Amino acid sequence: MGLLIILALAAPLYAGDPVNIDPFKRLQPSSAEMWFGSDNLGRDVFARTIFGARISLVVGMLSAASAALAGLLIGVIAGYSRSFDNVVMRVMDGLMSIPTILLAIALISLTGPGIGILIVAIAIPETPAVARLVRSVVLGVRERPYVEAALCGGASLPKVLWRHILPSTIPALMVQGATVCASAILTEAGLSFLGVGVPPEIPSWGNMIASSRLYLAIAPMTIFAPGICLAITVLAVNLLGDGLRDVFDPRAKRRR
Amino acid sequence: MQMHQTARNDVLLELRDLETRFYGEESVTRALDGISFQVMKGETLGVVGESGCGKSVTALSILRLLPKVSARIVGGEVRFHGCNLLELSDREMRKIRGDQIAMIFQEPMTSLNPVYTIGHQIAEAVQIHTKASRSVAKAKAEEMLRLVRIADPERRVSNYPHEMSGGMRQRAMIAMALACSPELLIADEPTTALDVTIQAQILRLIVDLKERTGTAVMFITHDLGVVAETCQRVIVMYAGRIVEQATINDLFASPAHPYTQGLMRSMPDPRRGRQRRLPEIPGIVPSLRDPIVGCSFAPRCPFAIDICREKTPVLRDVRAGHTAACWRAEEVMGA
Amino acid sequence: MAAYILRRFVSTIAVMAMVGIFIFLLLRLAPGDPAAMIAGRNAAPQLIASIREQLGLNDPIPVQFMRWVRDILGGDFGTSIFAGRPVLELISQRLEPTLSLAILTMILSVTVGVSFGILAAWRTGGLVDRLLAAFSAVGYSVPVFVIGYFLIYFFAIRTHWLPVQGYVPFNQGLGPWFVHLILPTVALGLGYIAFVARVTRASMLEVLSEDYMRTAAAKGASSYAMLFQHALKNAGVPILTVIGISFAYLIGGVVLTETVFNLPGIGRLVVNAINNRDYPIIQSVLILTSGLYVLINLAVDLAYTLIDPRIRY
Amino acid sequence: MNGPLLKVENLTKHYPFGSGLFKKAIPVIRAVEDVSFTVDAGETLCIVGESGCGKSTVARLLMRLIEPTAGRVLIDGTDIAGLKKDALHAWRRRMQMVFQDPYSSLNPRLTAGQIITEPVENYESLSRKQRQALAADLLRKVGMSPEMIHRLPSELSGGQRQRLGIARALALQPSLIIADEAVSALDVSVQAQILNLLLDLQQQMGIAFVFISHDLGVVEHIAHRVAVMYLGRIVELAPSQALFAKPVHPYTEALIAAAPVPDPTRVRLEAPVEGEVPSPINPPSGCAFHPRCPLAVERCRVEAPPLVPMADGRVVACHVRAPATVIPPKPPVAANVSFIGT
Repeated sequence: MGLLIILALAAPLYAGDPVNIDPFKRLQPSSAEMWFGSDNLGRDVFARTIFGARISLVVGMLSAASAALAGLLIGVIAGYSRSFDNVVMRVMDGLMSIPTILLAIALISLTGPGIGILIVAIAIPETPAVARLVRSVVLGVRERPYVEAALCGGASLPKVLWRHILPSTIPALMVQGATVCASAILTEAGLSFLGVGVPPEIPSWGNMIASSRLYLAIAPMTIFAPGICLAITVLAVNLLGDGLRDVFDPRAKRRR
Repeated sequence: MQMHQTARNDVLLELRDLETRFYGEESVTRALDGISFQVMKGETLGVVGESGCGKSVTALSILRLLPKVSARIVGGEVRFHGCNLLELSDREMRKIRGDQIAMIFQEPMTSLNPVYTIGHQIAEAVQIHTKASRSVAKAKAEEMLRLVRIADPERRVSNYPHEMSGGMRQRAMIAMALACSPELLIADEPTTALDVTIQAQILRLIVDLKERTGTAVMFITHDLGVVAETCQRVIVMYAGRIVEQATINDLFASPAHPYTQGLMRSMPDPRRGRQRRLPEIPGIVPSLRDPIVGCSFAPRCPFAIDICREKTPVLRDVRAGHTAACWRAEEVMGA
Repeated sequence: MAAYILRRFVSTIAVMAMVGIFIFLLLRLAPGDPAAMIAGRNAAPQLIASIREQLGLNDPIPVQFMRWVRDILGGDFGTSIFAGRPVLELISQRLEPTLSLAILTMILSVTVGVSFGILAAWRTGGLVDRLLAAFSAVGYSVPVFVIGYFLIYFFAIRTHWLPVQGYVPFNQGLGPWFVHLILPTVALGLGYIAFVARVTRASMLEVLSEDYMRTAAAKGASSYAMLFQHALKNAGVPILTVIGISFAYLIGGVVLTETVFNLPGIGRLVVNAINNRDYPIIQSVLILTSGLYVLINLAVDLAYTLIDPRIRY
Repeated sequence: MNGPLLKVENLTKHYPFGSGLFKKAIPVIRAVEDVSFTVDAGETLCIVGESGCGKSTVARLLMRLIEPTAGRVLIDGTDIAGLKKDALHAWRRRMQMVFQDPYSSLNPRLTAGQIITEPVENYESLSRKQRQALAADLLRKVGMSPEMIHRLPSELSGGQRQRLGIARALALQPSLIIADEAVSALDVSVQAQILNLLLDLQQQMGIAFVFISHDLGVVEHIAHRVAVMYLGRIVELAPSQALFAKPVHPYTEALIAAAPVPDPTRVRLEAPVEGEVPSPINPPSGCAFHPRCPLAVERCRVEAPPLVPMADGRVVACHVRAPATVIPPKPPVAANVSFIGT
């Protein structure tokens, strides 16, 4: 995971120009000059793949962070206030009933493509899952005798929330955050693949696959290279999540 | 095994140097560290001790019901009618379980499968071990419910566990365990989760049924009061070992192991005065992860001398039918 | 029991109402004039005005909402801006490929996933378990369109075993229909199998550690009876729940799969609608899929009552 | 200070049960029904009963962890059941609670020191040094080494954890500690240690206890007075010695007879009562115990018996054993009950 981030950050240092169009070198196979060959416009697939990592990671992490934050807020309040709970969790149920990708499509189709709206569009459908999780943790913790004990000791509600309840949601939140991040990267790629994600002039894995669709038979590398990178990235994020789970909940290790 | 000599053919179950270990991430727990005892035909044997002493592990080891991943029996024998259960195949072992040796558990709320009716679950035990047809097994289930004095058994057979109270569920568990007329019933804290008045009813029931069916009962509990009311002979366990073994009257009249003595004295007893400090057993139970040198009770024992910390005492006769694993048992009995 | 069903119905309606309000507000609250957005850049003001009129955007919001709800309940999902035909008609034309794909995938992943999960739970740490862990890590991480192109490349382009893309309607023959759906189903199903298997394994493990499993063992029950009679029925409720909830996930995959394999389904309809800015179509598909999702989950909840006698109220 | 430290009058708690989707009469669980008692400074009042009798609900009501449906809770004459949050905050110091489960009642993420000083920090701010000193002092009071200050609960034994729970309750120097099954989860040898600690604390600091337990052996050992509850009501309240020597209410009698005694020579009575505790959702009419009671007469089925004071200072609710000779002019029951314990 760390390696991936470093590779992506350092992209301009070693990879070639990702947007330079060279009509004489279209759909070339791998070579020493262009490791993964070139695409239909003669652009360096390797360079584009490396640069694509930046978009994927940025979009993935930012949407995951926003979803986690929003979900935490909603979940904690819903876990503690009954009236708020009823209304907000119904809204969350409603949001969950719409497929992530369709909801993002609908949001983007209203505003037009852009990185900012993309992040929002991915974060919104991911929020309910986080909120639900946080809420269930809060509901579980608030019944624990140590929370009652804190109240007996004269602690105020905000203090109990801050000192006893919030910390216990962090492990689950981080594990869920990794899952959301993986899913956000996938959604971004899917949206770009459908042509509604990252604007086509920016190299992203989804865009690359979409623009190379027709050349699968001739130049499979144009699809496989970004595809494999995408898969490895998501795998890395997922494994990170599993790792976090093992750290926070040693009991689950046996189970998983 | 210097036990009170009994005719060999009266022995139903015999454990010899049983050793069971649990394997954790980076540690090994010696849950049972050489357990030897016998259960006679038709007797009620109590096994007492505090949490973590290995009493439940003993029961699960006998039936080989320990979790496969984390636990292993590393030594010793479990002889049932002289045949070592540890050498049986899984298939042969299944024939013993529920048929010749049955078991009931502590939690009546969670020990019954919530998605099947009581009748179905009792009938299942019958059908596993006999060629009884479905309807015969159902009739047997009803008969068993009547035996454990559940009112209205015709209706109750088709109840689900969640439709019954804790006491009734424990009765149903007993009905299930006794459905195939086992020779040995292992009862692991069967009344711990129940209220006092219900506990009294269940204890009564177990004692009555034992007398009527002649089944031997191995009664595992942490409660000396329960032992006193139900058992004929008692084994006291501490830190994975047996520390004392005696008839019920001998044990209560003159405990020969300092742990047994401490346990009895630390129980509140109005005859010794109210609102007085109770004699405590200082300290805590040793960790079973590290090998214990000498007597495992020595660090907490008021009688401990040098030999206790160096050499592990073995069970020895302190008088007929009364054994204790203590270097100074005689002094303890006099104290 | 009746009260339980009734309560579930009420909460279903509540959820649908939330979805309705949300989708409705989405269109109204989006930055910019939806009519202008729909008309596209550089559209003539008259066109925008006529779209406004057509969408009834000049009325107050509550009035618009009531009308919108009435229309939808009456089966009128509006008219496609691009094709000029009722949205419902367009959707029903595209239903068959989508449903075929979704149902086949469901069947594949539930049968394979559940059996895999049970085997893995039975022998934790065993070969099947470790294979499943590896497989599910991959299945979770490789997006359906990447798997899709891999499959196409190796099983269609290189070997010519299966058709590359396209769809043959059911009424033109079961064989061709099925052959064309094999690759899409597998592509979509891999991730889903991993998912179902993981959930099955987890809930089986949970159940296997319950006290009543020990009771069953103490009775002398065989491994088969333990696994399939005692454990599976108890593990069924969580498995069903997750399958129901993940339906939305499946539909998301369907959209992508249809694009990869060029299936003329609802997913393609949506993708074309994005390019044409045909908002009524997108909106209707949203409502219908979430409606279907809610109904499926209602059905799942009602199915619990058959599995688990404890669910009464 | 004159008068009792704690006075509970007609405390009642009903829980709504199930959802009232349609406006039918919503069924209620009558968890606690018209409970009144007093506790004097330095006294131990035990509340005994079987599961579902409402004893733990009483504890939670006293601490205002839940709101009572009706009734008053007076500390030194001030009704805290009606207090607003701010005023309650001040009164909380007077009364602290020790919980049953030494595992779940301690936040696993905080150290021993943090756990026991937290209550004080809710009232005043402490410097690092003061906090250290306070924690060390509290640990010493409950018989633990001050070196334990940085330990996490997971690094302590069950008995040590329960000592921490007691130290936390002591931090605010309360005059009353409510102990809800505080020794029930412990092994006998550890239980003796904790009981001794509680007795020592009472002797040294004059703390009063409301000790809630199902274990009659423990109750008999530490109680000055005992209240027996059945299905949400007190059926008998008496000085401990009198209660155990000669129980009056048939339920008390059954409870005492049912408790196992560690004495194999004792002759066992037949199973004392048949049947099980009925559901508090739909309790039996009249005296709630009548379906299981060997003495029940027609009147028990119809009319709930009032608590009647007896000559030896106890109150009993039983038509047969304690018939109300004079029709009581409906005084607040607590008035009859406030006597000093043995």
